[in-house]
Amino acid sequence: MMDIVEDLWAAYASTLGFAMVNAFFALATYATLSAGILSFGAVTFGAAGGFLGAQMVLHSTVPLPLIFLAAGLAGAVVSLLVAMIFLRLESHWMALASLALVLITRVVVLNTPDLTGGVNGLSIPQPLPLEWLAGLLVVTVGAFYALDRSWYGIAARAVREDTSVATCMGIDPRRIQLIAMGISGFVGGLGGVMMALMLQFVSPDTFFIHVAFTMIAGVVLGGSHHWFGPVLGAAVFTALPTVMQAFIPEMQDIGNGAALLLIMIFLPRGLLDPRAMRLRRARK
Amino acid sequence: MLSVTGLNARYGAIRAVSGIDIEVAKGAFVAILGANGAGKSTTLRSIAGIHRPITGAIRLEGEEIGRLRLHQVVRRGLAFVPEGRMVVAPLSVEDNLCLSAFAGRGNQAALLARVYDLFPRLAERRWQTAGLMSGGEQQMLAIGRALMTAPAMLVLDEPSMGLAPAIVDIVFDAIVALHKSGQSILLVEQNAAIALSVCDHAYVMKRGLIVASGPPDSLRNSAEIAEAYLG
Amino acid sequence: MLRRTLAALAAAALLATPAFALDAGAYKVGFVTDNTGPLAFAGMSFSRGAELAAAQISAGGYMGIGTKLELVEKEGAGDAARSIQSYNQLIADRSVLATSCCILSPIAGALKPIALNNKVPLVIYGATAPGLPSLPYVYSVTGLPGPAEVAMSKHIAAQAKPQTVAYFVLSDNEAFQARFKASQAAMEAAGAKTVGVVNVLSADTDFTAPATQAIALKPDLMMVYTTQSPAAGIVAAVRARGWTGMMSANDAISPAAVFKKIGPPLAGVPFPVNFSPDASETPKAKGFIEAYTAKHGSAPDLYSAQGYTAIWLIAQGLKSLPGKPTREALATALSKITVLEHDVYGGLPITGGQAETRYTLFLNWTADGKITAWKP
Amino acid sequence: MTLLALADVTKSFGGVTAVGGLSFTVRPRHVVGLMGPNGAGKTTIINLISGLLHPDAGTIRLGGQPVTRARPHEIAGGGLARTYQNVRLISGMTALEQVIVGSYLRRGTSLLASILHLPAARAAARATRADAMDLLARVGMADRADTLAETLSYGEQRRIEIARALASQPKLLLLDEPTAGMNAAESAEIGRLVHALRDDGLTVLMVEHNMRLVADFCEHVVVMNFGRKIAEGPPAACIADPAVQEAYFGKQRDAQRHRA
Amino acid sequence: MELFFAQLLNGCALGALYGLFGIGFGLVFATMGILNAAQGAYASWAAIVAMYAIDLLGLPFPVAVLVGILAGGMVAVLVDQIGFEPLRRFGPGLHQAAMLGALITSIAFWIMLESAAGFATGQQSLAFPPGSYPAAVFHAGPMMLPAMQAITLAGLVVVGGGMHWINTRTRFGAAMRAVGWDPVAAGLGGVNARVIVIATAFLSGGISGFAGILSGISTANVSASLGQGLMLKGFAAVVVGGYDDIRGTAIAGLALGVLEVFCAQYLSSSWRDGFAYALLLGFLMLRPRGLFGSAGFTRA
Repeated sequence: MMDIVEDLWAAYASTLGFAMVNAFFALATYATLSAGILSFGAVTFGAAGGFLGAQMVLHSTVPLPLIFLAAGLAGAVVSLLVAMIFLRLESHWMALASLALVLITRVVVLNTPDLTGGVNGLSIPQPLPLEWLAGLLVVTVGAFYALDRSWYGIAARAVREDTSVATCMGIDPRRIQLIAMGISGFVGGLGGVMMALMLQFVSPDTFFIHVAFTMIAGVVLGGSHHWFGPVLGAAVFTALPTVMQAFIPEMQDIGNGAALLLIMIFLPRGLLDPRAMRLRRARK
Repeated sequence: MLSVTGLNARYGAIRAVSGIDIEVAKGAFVAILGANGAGKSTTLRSIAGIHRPITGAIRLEGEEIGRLRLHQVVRRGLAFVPEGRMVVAPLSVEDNLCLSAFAGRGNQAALLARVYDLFPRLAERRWQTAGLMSGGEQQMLAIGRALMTAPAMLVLDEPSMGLAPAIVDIVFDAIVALHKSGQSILLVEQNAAIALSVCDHAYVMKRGLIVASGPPDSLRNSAEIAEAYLG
Repeated sequence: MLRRTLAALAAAALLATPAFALDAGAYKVGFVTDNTGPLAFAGMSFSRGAELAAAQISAGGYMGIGTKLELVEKEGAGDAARSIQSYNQLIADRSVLATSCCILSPIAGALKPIALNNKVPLVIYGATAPGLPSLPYVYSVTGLPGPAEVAMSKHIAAQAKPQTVAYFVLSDNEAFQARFKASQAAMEAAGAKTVGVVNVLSADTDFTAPATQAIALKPDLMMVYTTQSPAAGIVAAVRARGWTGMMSANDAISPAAVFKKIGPPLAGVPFPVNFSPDASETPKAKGFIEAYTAKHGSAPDLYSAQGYTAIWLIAQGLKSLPGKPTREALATALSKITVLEHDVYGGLPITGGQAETRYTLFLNWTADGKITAWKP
Repeated sequence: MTLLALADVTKSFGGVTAVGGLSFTVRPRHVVGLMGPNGAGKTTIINLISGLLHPDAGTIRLGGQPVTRARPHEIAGGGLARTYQNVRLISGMTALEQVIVGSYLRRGTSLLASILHLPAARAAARATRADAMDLLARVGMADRADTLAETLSYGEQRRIEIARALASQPKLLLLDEPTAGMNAAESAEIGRLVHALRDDGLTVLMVEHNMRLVADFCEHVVVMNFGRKIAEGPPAACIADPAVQEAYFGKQRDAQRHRA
Repeated sequence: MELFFAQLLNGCALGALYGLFGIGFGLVFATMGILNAAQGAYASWAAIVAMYAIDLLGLPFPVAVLVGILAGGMVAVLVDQIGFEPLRRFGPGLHQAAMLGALITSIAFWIMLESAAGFATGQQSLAFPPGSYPAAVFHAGPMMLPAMQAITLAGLVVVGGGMHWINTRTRFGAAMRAVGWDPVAAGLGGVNARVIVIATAFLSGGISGFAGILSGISTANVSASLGQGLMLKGFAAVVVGGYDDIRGTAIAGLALGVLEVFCAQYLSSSWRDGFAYALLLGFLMLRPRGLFGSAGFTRA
């Protein structure tokens, strides 16, 4: 019996690990989305955190918690810089600009081999204890829960749903979105270093468009209106290929795409939707 | 020509129109009057096929159009001039007018000549971008666009709204001229005096119901109208 | 006659001394495939080669009477995270005794520590970064980049005596950078000057401009150091612009699919290769080519040969073990192998876990799609 | 002493002049009505005052401070709150949360405290909640606090919107057609609420269509048509003004022209 | 100097592909406000179908190209009707919820179409059979112009000019712009918005598909990932050129191609894409309406 549990753990611990890492990225995307910004920037913030974290592991003896903090801060600094330039763009232009930023990030990473290892990337001989990852994710999710209930969470929802009404309530949308970007940067930076340690390796491909699309898809799938939605979505999106592999190994990508499509069409607000829950309650 | 029976329309939980009947004979000029929020616009939008779903029957020349969508209604000969004009701002005046070729009704060249004849102002500004024109010109364009579909039934929603008196005169002169040439017209207008001075039958709406109807003279100084407007 | 007698004797010996033979049963080998994703074009060849090896090993009872080798495949899709997950699932199955993986060096680098931590033998079939093998657990059956290129460079320099050389190099790929540098050194040592290096990127598809750039350098020879698609595209683009001078490439253009795609422009472009269905002549290579063609309907390429070799290496290790072996025992057995018994190269030597490329063939396509030995 | 002053305010859209050279003032602790037929430019005025639009010419002062170019949240910070002609509640929020949005300006705790869920933040959140409940009670909606606002009736939504506007403790409240779509009893209730608020010291500028309600609710009226002021003064006098009658019912003379 | 002009021509031919693809991409973005991540897959599929039309069915080259374009258009209509139509209930224009929804469904289709294209090509990079397409080279003194480059440039001129003409001079073009502006306003003229949307999707897929076919031939690369490269650069061309202006997209595409080739020739090939995307970002920041973007109207 214990053997079975151990085997299952051995087989799926890394899937769980990646689900948790992806949850960081999804939360980073949720942070901006919940303030009305569609941004792929978390990829860039992840790159900042991931490469900085990798370099710190390789070239210093700083303990892991401080490395996490540094990676988060690196992501936040980059995101605030980006926010100061990008936030004056209208929402859809902001999305495009952040996409361009992801493309540029890759070129920069490729061409600064001293910092990033260039095309070869960096190998990191430092495994990530899963309990660290889980602990940090719990703390982060807790912070998102607390924020969701706070004045900030409510103001962000107002900005997202109706910016004009929010601003007439005295909410400065730019300020709220700046905070959102800062949080996104910090959490994205954390996700970056987690991804680096989980892979024990970072390269330009670690932080590229596919990550951007998976995390947006994860958020939308899980529910972009609920603090736990991104975690759920990331888990589903990480597990889906593994599950699909068991049934239709050749078709797993097509299966993933179809699952995403069906959810968008039939559950456009995602698996967890507080509005739908309240509507159900109202009907009772 | 147009007959509406038992029309109900709602927005979510809010009931905007409750079981009204309206009849427009061929060549008639019928007006619907009422204060803001009485349900006039919703009635027209339901007839034109913009507001869906609805219950009740809407017949145009005997044919049921209550389930059709806007472009289908237009193609069957009911043209709608909406509140707020809804011209296609980035297109030129002439492109706006020529869009109506898609309705496939009548000779476009002849219709275009007729519209320019009716509104010489539009002919002067035919290459002007519609969104840069004044409110009055946009109103003329919206009416012109409706006429380009050679409508059997012309439905106008608040054509005087937001226009200066001189412009209102030009617009209403054109509407009256259309009526004289035999056009069937259904008009929603908040400006009761103007509407009553041009129509030959009027309905008064309040809170989604028809509270009075009859020829204009019978309504002009009626208590119902004062009540409908004053609340 | 003598051989048959010896075989019978050997079989009798195996039966007589069961303590030294592998128990009957199926032995599982985990195999991370890249059958989808950006590397699928090669990944499918690797896994088909491996599947053939497993089938032959099981059918022939190579590891002992009643033994079978079962390949357990999981998809990695050329993606590091997916590969790690698949790999972990493979080694979580305790009946999996050995594993094989990886076309890309970074992914191999990511799986290697997992293999070491879990004490699972890992045979890398495609990745070529130096330093990957680690005894007794990690092995590579693919030759390191450099030696083949150096050999070809010397060969060309001696035969064609070019005075000037222009190089096409994949600037975002370390392995091809290494191949280029080794080759350039060899050419310069032989007196051929470098007149220019044209850099291209892995994702590039349009090579008209790089071709124009290289032709303008007016070299005696163009050497192409890129992966398959760019290499094919570069040769096609250079020839399409009317340049008829000499070009060389690498083994990536050896698969028949590349000739089907590019056609006659490939004719006369030499490449070094250690396996080619048209030129490899050892009996085992011929048997492999025949069986592969029968099974998959097309001739194998160098990738299928590598996948094939990886599984045979594992089988050879298993064969030398008695009873019910453990992963550790298999690792130890593998570390003792110095020459492969069954491969298409004619007995590949393995040193420190790394196979060495020998018997390099210098081949080229002919205008009608045959592969022949290259002559200037 | 004036709380709000508009001087020569002009605003055009494309070629259409929505407001032309409009001036009026609002004194503290008054209920002022802004009347006019459809399309007269009333809502444009509300949007100009609340900062959603900026005038092409003219100045707007709130409490003596020029706010002509200020952004809406700055104006809200200066003590202004508003409601909308077509109720604009925030989708997905309960009635209580709608009101909490309104109390943003009085949040009284830092972001970090909120992230860390510190006692101070929790206390502030509790206080905000209690205040919001009080406001809901004031508009008679206390029992619907946890209901999704968009499932409520139109009249109930309007009341929540008013509570939301009050939550920022404004000096000036702009009500854009607060009784639209309401029946007589509901309208009267809004009237009583407006008067009670005025008695508590609030100033109200309300756009109203309905002449009778204006006469009942307001102490002072500004009547607009075609973006211009056509009358100003006590409600009864304004409604009797021929220019106002004409704006609402149309010109008899013009009508005769069409008859002819 | 000779090299300069040769590379200029190469850059233009490459840029013509970007421009052509971008015209298809921009058509949907301008009229329906959809950022379509699946657009690249239309190019891949059109090229694959055209190639098999020659390889397996033995159709003559021009017919095969038409078949490929048709396939691109049909895939686009399929994606639009399954993936985007259900989202149009959010209302017209660039509403954020609708835009996000359409982006996600287009990502889903991107994954599916690219994966299916992988099966269709046996995960290989294939090519049009040698000799199946015009391979002549025109010489003018030291300059040379391969037939496919000439066809590509001509394709951009014809398609770009044609689309500009359709857009500005025909009733169909007016209807496309009207539906993009407000389907109800268009419906008032009797325009069936759904038909126009389908036709626009078809045109968009067909044009991007045409770019995919040309690209597949001139780079000797027909694979599932063919569309991806076109997609990123075509998207840049749309933004730089001004998304509602076809001439802008064409010129920006050409400029990007030339920039890319010159960067590689004279500066550094590894920073090449960086320049292109930095240009894109610069335009987003400084001229979000692009080179030729009109002052325009914003939807209420």
